[in-house]
Amino acid sequence: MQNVKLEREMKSGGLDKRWIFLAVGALVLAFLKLPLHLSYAPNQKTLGVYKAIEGLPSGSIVYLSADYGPSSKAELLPMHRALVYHILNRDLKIIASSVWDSGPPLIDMVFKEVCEELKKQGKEKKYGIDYVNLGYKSGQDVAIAKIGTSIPETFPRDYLGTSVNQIPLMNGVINFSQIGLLCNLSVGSPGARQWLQQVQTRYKVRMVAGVTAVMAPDLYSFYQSRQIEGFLGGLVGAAEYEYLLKRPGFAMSGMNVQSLTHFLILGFVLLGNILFVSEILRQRKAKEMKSTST
Amino acid sequence: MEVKTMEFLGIWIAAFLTLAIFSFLYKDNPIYKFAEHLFVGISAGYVLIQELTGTLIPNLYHPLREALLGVSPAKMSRLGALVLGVMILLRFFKKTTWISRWPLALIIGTFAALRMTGYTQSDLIKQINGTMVPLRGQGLPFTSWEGASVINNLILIIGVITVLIYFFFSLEHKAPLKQGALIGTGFLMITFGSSFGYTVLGRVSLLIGCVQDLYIYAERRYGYSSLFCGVGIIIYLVLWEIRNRAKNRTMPTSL
Amino acid sequence: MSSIFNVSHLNVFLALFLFTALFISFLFLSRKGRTLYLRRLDGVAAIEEAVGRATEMGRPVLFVPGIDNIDEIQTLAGIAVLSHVARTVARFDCSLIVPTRNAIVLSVCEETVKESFTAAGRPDAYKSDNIRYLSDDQFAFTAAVDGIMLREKPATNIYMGAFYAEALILSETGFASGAIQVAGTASIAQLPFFVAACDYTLLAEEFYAASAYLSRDPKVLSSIKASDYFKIITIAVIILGIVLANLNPEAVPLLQKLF
Amino acid sequence: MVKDKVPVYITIVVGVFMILKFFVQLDFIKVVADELEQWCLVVFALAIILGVANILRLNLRIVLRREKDWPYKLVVVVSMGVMILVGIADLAIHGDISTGSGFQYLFQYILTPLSAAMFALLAFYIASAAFRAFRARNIRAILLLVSGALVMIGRVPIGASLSPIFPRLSDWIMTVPNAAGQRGLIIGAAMGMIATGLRVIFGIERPYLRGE
Repeated sequence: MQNVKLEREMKSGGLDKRWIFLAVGALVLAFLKLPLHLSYAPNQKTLGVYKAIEGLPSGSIVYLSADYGPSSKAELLPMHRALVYHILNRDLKIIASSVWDSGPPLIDMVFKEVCEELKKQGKEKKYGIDYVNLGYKSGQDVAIAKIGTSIPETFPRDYLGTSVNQIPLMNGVINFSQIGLLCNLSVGSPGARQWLQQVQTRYKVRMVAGVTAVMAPDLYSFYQSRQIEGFLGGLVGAAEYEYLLKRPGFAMSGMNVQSLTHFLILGFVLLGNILFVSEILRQRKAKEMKSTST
Repeated sequence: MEVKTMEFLGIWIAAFLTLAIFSFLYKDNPIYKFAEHLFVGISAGYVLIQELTGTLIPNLYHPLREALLGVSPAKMSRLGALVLGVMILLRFFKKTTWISRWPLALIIGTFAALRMTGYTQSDLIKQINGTMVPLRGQGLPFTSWEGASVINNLILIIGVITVLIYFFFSLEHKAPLKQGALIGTGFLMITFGSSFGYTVLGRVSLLIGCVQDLYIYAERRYGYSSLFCGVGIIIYLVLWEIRNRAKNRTMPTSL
Repeated sequence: MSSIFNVSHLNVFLALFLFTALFISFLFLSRKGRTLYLRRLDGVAAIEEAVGRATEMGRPVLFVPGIDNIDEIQTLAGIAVLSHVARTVARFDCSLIVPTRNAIVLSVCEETVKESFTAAGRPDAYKSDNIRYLSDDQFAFTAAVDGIMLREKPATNIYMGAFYAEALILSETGFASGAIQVAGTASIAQLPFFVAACDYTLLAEEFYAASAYLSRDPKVLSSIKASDYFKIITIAVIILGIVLANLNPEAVPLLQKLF
Repeated sequence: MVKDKVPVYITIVVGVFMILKFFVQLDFIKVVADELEQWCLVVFALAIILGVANILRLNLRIVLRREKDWPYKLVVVVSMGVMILVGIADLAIHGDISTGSGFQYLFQYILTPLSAAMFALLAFYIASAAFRAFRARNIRAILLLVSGALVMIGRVPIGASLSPIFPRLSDWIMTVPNAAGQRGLIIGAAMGMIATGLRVIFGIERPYLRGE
């Protein structure tokens, strides 16, 4: 009974929310495959990431911390793929780990996919030599600080349980002096901010990041202070990166409908405000009428 | 062949669960509730296994084993972690909760210290340093869209200082503090606006990611799974509504 | 000497030392009986006003202390505001609904509200049913709070604490239900939604200051004063640095080295 | 004494020690601090497991007492059990929980779609909030909405396709006024963090004494 009443109220409070839900869902469903050719203008932040990786001497090691989970895979997985592809394709090496428990399976998945893709192009990459997945470490900020002091002490074993002493790539890697670039993928805390605090500034490590759109505005200040050389913000950042690599993927294919949905939402804001203003005007008029009649 | 069957099954499960969560948009219903509780259970089990393999085995079990086997006796100190670990587990029982305060104190002390130094170095000093920008000099353009220029640097300086003034609580905001704080509010609102725009961007992307997955699940090789699951869930919801209405009708109106 | 002390961290040491010194001196001053002045915050006044409106309309006040655990500082700050709100509510003889997402937060809120009602001389008016545990799950909790807004029609919604993605859902439903809304949080990513949908919002540090102001704990006040004065020093250092950098562009690398 | 004084002393000693480690380069300090950090990692992991145990206890109680919605709570208990058993079986058989394992399978086909879909709901909510709550009620809100709208248009490729001014403008907003505002907030938050840290290390703030 209460439910019925509740629904009636939902409707009386203006438009039933569910019509809006339906509009958004229908738009995304209908226009996902819209063939629209949009122009990309990668900005300095995206270019910064690209240049940082391009500029590394062949054979350098990139430390990739994938601090995210499947909840934000839509935004971060495309950039994760693009970055790993770029790094491995340039014959650089990757040590990957995560301070989010949901990171390691995603790291595994991306390595597997990208290595298959590279194999088709005639480039064979080997686990333990070209890349390694060190898995997850609990402890958040403490774990990050600990990785800064010593990588093998923090990760005595990789995700497969192999001792790091037996992994060729980990040979001679002690701390960030042996790392060419720190690359962080993150959705929140612990994430890019904590890496900046505990590792980047402390050991003066070169750093780039790929973050969700919600986190991106935060990083502009760290970009201006040159603590971070570049970053990819949200699906748009990922799409720009795919564009730079000339390797279209999920991010670019989502951009058309992303643009359209922005306009739909802006339309909602505009419409809501028009109704709001007209309501105020109506009330004001009613008040005036009242005051003149009394 | 078996792997293929497993993948096929997996895709069907994924398609069903995605749509089950989306059914919440219509209203809270048993299918959503099932999916939601499944989520809680699976993620709790998942976390436990990751803690075990990620930290407890490599950083506690193996060092202690090596110490006991005499490979590296120095690692015996890891016993301390074991003791504190047991102490924290005692939080599970009401009577022994207080014992867990010791290991918690260790964590809190470490966190406080790491954060204090980390924030001071990266978020305070480096940021202050980044605000000391030149307002003249060779090669510095007067205006620019991106990158440093006289105007951009000036705006940056004014922005940082006025926002700090806005958050100054020790004095009543009177001129010139009042004007400073007002400008600071403006900067804050633009900041929140950008954050707002970016949040919209991010949330929409999350939906696009899901719909992209649903499109893949709907392919022929996966037996059009998302289509069938979608239709199935809609039919269920209709039946569920009909049953609910019938129930409501038989209930006394005084309820 | 330089081998023992990490010279590259000297600046961090100085900053921390200065801050600690300020903090200790304010603690000292407050011990000696000096009242530490903080300016009036409009948001705090707005809370009082909003509770008054609920009384006039004869409808309850809804207070959400964020959705995080008790170990989150924002939750503690939110509960400090709650104790003030509860006292006002008791004085106005209005009812107060507090939904929580966590069992420990629930018990702390119960204690807090009970204490405030007693302090206001109205222990009889305290209803334990109104301090509720709804669900541990983020969205289930949100849906349940939405339900409260639509069914019990609070005239005033106050959100004080750590908020995440649910912030926009709560503030939207509250706005549509026509309630007066006051929010306070340091979760920056959620502030835009509160600013757009609430009548008054305590932004980031204002929120902490408000709770310190209301709790009147001299130790917390001292730390707020310390960071206030540290702000003045920061502004001075920034201006000095800019002046130096512009008088002598060659000083820029030197300054960068120093920091 | 043992109950509430000792933890405070532990916090003070550990806190001061870890701060010392940041400034002082002595082997002794480094070795001890490194080991303490290892202890932290372990305790942290066990604390999370404790949380999981609490979820189990809470749900099991409801199931056993047949309280409201107990079948759903049974889903929680069973799925948690299955996930743990599969993980342990994988460890016993393959020695890892990586690609190809049953654990990875459950992660990929159950956990991933569930959490992705759960967060995708936010796209719908933000759209409805756009229509119903984002009101230009004062100058503050107008400023917020206008800069938000500019970023929304300028940051997607369609903005660039409409006019090159959009991406430039949105990028300018982000890199100049936004960075300035963010920096003010960041510096302020850093001070708040230092203040909180001091209160903790001085034993004024004692969060671990709560939750009896």
